[in-house]
Amino acid sequence: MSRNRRILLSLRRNLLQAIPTMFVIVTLGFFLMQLAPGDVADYIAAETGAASEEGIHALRVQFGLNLPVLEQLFAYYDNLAHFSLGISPRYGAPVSDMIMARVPGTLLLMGVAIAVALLLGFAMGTTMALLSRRLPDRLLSLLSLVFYSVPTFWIGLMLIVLFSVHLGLFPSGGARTIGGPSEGWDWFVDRLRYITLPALTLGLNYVAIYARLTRAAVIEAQRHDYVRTAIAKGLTPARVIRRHVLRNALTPIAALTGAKVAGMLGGAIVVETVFSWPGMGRLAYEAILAREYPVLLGILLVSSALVIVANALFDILQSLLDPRVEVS
Amino acid sequence: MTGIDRRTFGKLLAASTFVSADLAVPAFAQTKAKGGTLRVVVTAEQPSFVDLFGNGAIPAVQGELVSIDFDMNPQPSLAERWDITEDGTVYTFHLRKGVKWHDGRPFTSEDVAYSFETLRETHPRRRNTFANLVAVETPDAHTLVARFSAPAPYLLGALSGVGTAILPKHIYKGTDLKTNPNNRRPIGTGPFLFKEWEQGSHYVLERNPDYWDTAKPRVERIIVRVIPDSAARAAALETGEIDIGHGSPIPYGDVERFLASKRFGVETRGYELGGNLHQLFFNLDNSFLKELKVRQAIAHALDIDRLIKVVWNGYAIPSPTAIVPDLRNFHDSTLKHYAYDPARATKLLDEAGFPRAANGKRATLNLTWNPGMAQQRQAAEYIRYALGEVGIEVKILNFEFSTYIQKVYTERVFDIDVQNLNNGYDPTDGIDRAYLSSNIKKGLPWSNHTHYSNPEVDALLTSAAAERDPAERRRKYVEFQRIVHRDLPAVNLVQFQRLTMFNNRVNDHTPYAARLGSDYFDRVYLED
Amino acid sequence: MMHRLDPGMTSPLLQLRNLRVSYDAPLRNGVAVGGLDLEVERGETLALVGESGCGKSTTALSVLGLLPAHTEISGQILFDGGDLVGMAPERLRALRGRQIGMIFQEPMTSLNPVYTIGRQIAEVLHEHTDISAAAARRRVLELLEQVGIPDPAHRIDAYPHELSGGQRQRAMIAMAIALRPRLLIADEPTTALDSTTQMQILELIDGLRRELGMSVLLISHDLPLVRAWSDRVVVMHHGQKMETLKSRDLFEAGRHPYTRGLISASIRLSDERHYTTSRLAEVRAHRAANDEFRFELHTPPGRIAATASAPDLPGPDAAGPDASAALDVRDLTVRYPGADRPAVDGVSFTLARNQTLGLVGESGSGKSSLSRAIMRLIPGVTGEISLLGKDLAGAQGAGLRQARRHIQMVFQDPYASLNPRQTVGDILGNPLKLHGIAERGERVRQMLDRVGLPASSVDRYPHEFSGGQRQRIGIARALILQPDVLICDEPVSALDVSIQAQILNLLADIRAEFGLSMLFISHDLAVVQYVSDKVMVMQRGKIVDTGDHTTIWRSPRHPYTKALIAAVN
Amino acid sequence: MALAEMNTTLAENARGPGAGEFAPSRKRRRSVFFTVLRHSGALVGLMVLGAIIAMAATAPLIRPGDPLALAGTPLLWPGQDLAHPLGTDNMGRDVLAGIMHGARVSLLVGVAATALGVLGGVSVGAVAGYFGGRIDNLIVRFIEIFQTIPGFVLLVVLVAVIQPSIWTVIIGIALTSWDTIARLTRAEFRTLRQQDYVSAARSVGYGDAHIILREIIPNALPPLVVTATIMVASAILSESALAFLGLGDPNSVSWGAMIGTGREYIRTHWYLTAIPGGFIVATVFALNLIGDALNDALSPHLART
Repeated sequence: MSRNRRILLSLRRNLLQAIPTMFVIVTLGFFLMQLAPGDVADYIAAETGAASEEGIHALRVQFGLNLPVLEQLFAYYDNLAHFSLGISPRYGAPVSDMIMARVPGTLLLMGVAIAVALLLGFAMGTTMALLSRRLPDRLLSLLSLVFYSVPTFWIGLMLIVLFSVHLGLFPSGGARTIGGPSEGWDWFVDRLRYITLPALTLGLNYVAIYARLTRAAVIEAQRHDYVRTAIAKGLTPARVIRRHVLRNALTPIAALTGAKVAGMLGGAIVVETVFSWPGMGRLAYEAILAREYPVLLGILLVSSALVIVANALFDILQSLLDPRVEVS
Repeated sequence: MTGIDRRTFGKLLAASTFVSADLAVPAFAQTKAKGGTLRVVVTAEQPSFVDLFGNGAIPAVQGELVSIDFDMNPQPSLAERWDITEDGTVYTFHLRKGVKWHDGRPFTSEDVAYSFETLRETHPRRRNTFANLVAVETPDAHTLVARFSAPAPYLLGALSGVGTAILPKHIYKGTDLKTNPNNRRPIGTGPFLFKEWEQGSHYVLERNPDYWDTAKPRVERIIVRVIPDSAARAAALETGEIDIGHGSPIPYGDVERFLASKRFGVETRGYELGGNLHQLFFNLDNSFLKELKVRQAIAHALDIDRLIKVVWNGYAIPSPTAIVPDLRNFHDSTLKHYAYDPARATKLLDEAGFPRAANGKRATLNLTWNPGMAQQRQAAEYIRYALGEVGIEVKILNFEFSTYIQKVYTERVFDIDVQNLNNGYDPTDGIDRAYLSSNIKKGLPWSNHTHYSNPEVDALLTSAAAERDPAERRRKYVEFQRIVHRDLPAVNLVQFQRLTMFNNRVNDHTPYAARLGSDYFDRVYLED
Repeated sequence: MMHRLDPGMTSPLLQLRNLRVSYDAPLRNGVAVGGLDLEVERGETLALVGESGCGKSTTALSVLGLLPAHTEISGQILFDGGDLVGMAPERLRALRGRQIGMIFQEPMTSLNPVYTIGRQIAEVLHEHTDISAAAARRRVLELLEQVGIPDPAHRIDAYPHELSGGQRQRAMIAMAIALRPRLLIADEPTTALDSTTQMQILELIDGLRRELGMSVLLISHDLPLVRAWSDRVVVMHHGQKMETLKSRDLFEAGRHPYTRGLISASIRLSDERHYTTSRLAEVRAHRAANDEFRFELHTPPGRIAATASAPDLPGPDAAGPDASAALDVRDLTVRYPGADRPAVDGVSFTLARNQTLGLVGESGSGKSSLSRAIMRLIPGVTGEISLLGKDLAGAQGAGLRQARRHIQMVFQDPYASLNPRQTVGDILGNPLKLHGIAERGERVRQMLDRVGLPASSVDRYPHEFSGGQRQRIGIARALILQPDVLICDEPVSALDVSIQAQILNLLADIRAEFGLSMLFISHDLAVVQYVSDKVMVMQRGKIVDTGDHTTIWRSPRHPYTKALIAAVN
Repeated sequence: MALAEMNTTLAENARGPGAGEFAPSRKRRRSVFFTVLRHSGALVGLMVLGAIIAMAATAPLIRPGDPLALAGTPLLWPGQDLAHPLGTDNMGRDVLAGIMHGARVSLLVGVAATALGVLGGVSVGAVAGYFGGRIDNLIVRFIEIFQTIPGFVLLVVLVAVIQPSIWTVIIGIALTSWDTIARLTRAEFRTLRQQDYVSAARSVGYGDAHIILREIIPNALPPLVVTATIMVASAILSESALAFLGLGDPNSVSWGAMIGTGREYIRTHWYLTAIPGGFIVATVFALNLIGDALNDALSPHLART
């Protein structure tokens, strides 16, 4: 079977498996929200500051909250079957619009965070492995452990205080200069300035993880027989490391990166709060508080789809990196 | 500030405020500064931009019928003048001519009539305001007659931009109000056009070139950014990324430092309509709290000065009564707090038949707090400590907002609820809901959850709502305040001060209107 | 290539002078090679032979400077007159792959799994020459052809895991000879391969040696193999050279007691040895006070009585289980989920009481699946198994547990078959407890004594024992319940030849002593010939040939049997 | 969770396709010097952790009474008043009392959440890995669901919908972390159940329970212990992030909650966040150091020596 065909088949399988997974997640989320005290009508009533019993009842009727739980669930399924995520009770807007407005922000943040983490982590890890058990390795190991031990929100605030307030190098929050450049190099620089601190904050934990993983993978790879073969072939040390050590260490790193996506989505809540970054994590948090189950379920759906797609992509990447890996 | 008592400082601030600039400014501004971008910070994204359902408005886009000045008097805006009949039941508004909606359609009395009638159905607060509205007539395009079945002395106060949105009838008529796209991309008659909205990040307003007051507005653009985290807001203000924030945008503890830098100013006015009252409600169904002596003891156990210091950093003044000092027409300044006297509290508790048990505790109470405001948590922690000192163990229940509403107003799991049921612009707005026995309604947020029921109070509040004689109205509310101060269904703690923090380049941001911080922005200008 | 014809033409190509290698790692401190002298003449194959840990691989690695870090090396390694010890890294690298090629034991792990073999072979060419990509590809195709990989145009783009073990080793060889090196170091090149493939690879190496005029340094533990494929043999023990012999008369002329020991412990098919007629000699090394080794050759006394007349193996038409048999298997089929053919495909045989039935076959033939199916260790099994006349295939719960007392197994890997977290006392005692057998301590001690382990072993953990000792523990565990049937799945294939002899002697002894019926599984024809009364040959899940332990080799019926025999003779 | 997952991934990779390649061919050789250095890391970790445990244990003695009591003047800097060596917070609560009593909460949350998570994860993972087949399939899908939901979102939902208290936080963290252990356990079991000694145990006649508990679990423990150590650290971080979002237990003091209240004063009274933050970092760091050392000591590469 050709590799392309294998990849296609695996994509199809992933997709087919994703449907029940997402179904279960949505159902689980629905019941969790049902278990939660209060509903969106309560929230809206309280938020508006004054309400009447009739008003609350009217809200419940309007959003179908007075219906039996299962009926609500089936109504939601029905929506989904018609490719609709429903309407947000609070915002009175289609949930899909609200989520789609936030997805790019989160994707960008996560993408850059992963890229930063991978780059820094890979560089650190390689250095550590190649200087294994010497002083730089010890220092970088400690540093990565510190990265790993620092609470995200704390480091975020600290970065703001240092880089925004004291040094004035980066903005303290937001995603871009509003009304700023919208294209070209200036636009890029502007976006870069805004994303640096949040991406670094979100990625810092992962820098540590990737550094340690890379170190382990490189040390592991160095022990392999084919590295000895490469040396026996007379390759230069640089080439041995690049082509036979680092190249082979990529596989476990790709595997891990795929598995990290879900965790990063969760971490985004805190980072988006600290850096006022317009993203899904924050929306999810607000939806939880406001009991807007269509919004939360929509986000769960979209984020699990993201995770599944990311996993599928990293699966494929892994199989491209290592021909032995069957796309699973 | 170590030398000065913070509370005194707070009082000074609240009392002195800044020099009123409304007379000097127009000429000044025209010569001085026009244009520029004002950057405003808000804490949370509002779900809607048109206040159909009580969930968010932008008066600066919407426009307003009247403006309310610091003395709570209505001033002309879209309504140039108005007549009220002797019996107070018929209001005739004469509307400004030549005003256009942002889409170019003329603004007429039809729009106002439509707004009154619509909000009566949809808006949780205006439902009460317009409850007695029997007819709205539009004799011509610029005259509106509103007829009430009973006097409506509170009406004008409700007609400011934050109170009553004036809706474009041609946009809303015959549509689903809830999902009308205009809610998310509103047009109005106000000084600013709604330009763009990036969800979760910001929205942009742009100067309305066709605004009826041609001298205004003065800034070209307003960017309103959402920054949910208070420390992040402080950082953004400090780095100059934002210019102004309303409703205490930064932690109270940080205010001094900002002021010390001379680059920033603090404004305490603009919140007069809020009636920001911080109080402690008792669950009167609790067998322990049922005893008046117990409630008195609790009142005596609280040190209001310390509360002001540790919870509000001095930005609060005592409000011993149910009506805050800001509502000066109704506030009874002769009432004082139960004196801070732990010994007396102990004695009262002993007398009430609740001696300390072997573990030193008399009772355990569940305390809930409204998570809508961060300081409530600290207040809860203070109360926990203070009551602990007199032998009452307090267990704080930490709920997020929805759970809080459900647990407190439906399940009533609280014994003590720390709350800020604000008075609003008029006692009817905020008082009735908490004290009328008819408002004992299970599952209704902000209703009478203490289950306080006193026919005398019911009668006073009901008649005061419709009382047209200001003196008589005041008398009735004063009487009410004395009764609840005696009956003690709640310990009223303080009137807290919401703050507007601004960069000194921003001028005239709080010119005269009291809008709960949601400014009209027509006069504001920037100076470099 | 004139520079090759230097004045040293007549001197040996490779000369080791007083080579010493020691590891200073905390975990493995010690001398691996202690003052070794040897020469590899031009054009010859020199074999370095010895048991594991004797330093032969260290020697091979030290030539190319491939020793791991924290290794100390002294002495001289003269290649073409130049000393490789202490040579500048740049110069040494120029020799690697170009003048000296090397192939390793495990072709699967020695090839980088993420590159095609074509690319890996071309890498040598690119590193040492300025060859164009197209020319390199042509040259690689030539090389693949030369090393006998079928369909090179297609295989050049194959990844290592897509090739068979033999093809992978051929690819390794192609890589090693790509630049026509003058010395090829082959470190156990065929140990991981099946015997039929083994011969082809050695034939290839030998052919290339002649064709390219190379010298070959062949590292191996297999005496019959080096006798066949080398010119001279250096026997090593514990980092020391014991003696150098001409390969031809290795088995006859070996004088050194250690060599003699190895020789007598090695079994060759052609010797037609059988446990009933001859015991295997065991060589034991004793370290004297002066660090010198003393070797002692010991052949256990006595002959073991030939097995009582066993019934002939049933033909395919034999019907019904044989109650008198120890073990009777009918139509046993094992099918793994997702596999395209059954691992065991309708196998039927009978193991008579007190008989040893040998089962040979190459890896993947289904031997292990068969043994595990009989032991009821794997799912997906159909067919009948009758143990001592009772149904074993259908036994469940208590019945199965009861049945297990009567059939036990000895596993291949002495490292993997003992739980590292349990003491030997637990490993042996717990089964007794499970089956409610009293006097556990006494029985454990007796059993330890029987398999030749000290009584103090009970409190020790498996990792404190050597491989041979562990296999003794494994045997003890299998015997402690006093079973009637013992299945030995490759019990000696992971062991050195001297240990193998000890274990085979032990098995022969206990078989007689305990009255065991044994199913003995091995890929090694000579070993099976030695221990078995009857022999079955398995290929692709089927029994293709059966016969008496002597006749099956003398007159093989099935072509596969013939091929197997040809590969080792 | 991240490091724990990394271990899982490594473990799984190590037994994935072509497992032979990942098995080290030669034993790791290390100089004595670095072995000692390595151990010194563990030593430092143990000392720090020991000090924190001692602090937690002696809290009622050294700082008796309610750590949330308003003990003195608000916002005292450390050292400003010797009665409050680490200063006081904005409400006048003693920071030292908060740190000492907070250690109890942090450690309790860390250990209890991990214990619960490990218990659940090992049970589920063991069943899946040992029995395989359909039940394994089912469990794997189930684990997948938990791995697809962003863990922290689930945690926030769980803690928000139930009343936040130490125990809901603990259960919430356990519910969002068991899947890592389950995956790891499953991977270990899948490998170990095929070991010859497991076959040997089965052929002797042992039942599944004995094989799982006596033969496999003891051998699966090393990676589980390492992961559990790191899970304790992660749980402490999760608790602090929850407290940061205001979802902690208000009736007990925790380091995360201290940061949560102190962050309003981050510019003026930075010590209010720095001190509890420092203790979180120190604890998590110590646990990670220990985890590292354990990983070295227990890693399968060295098991055969």
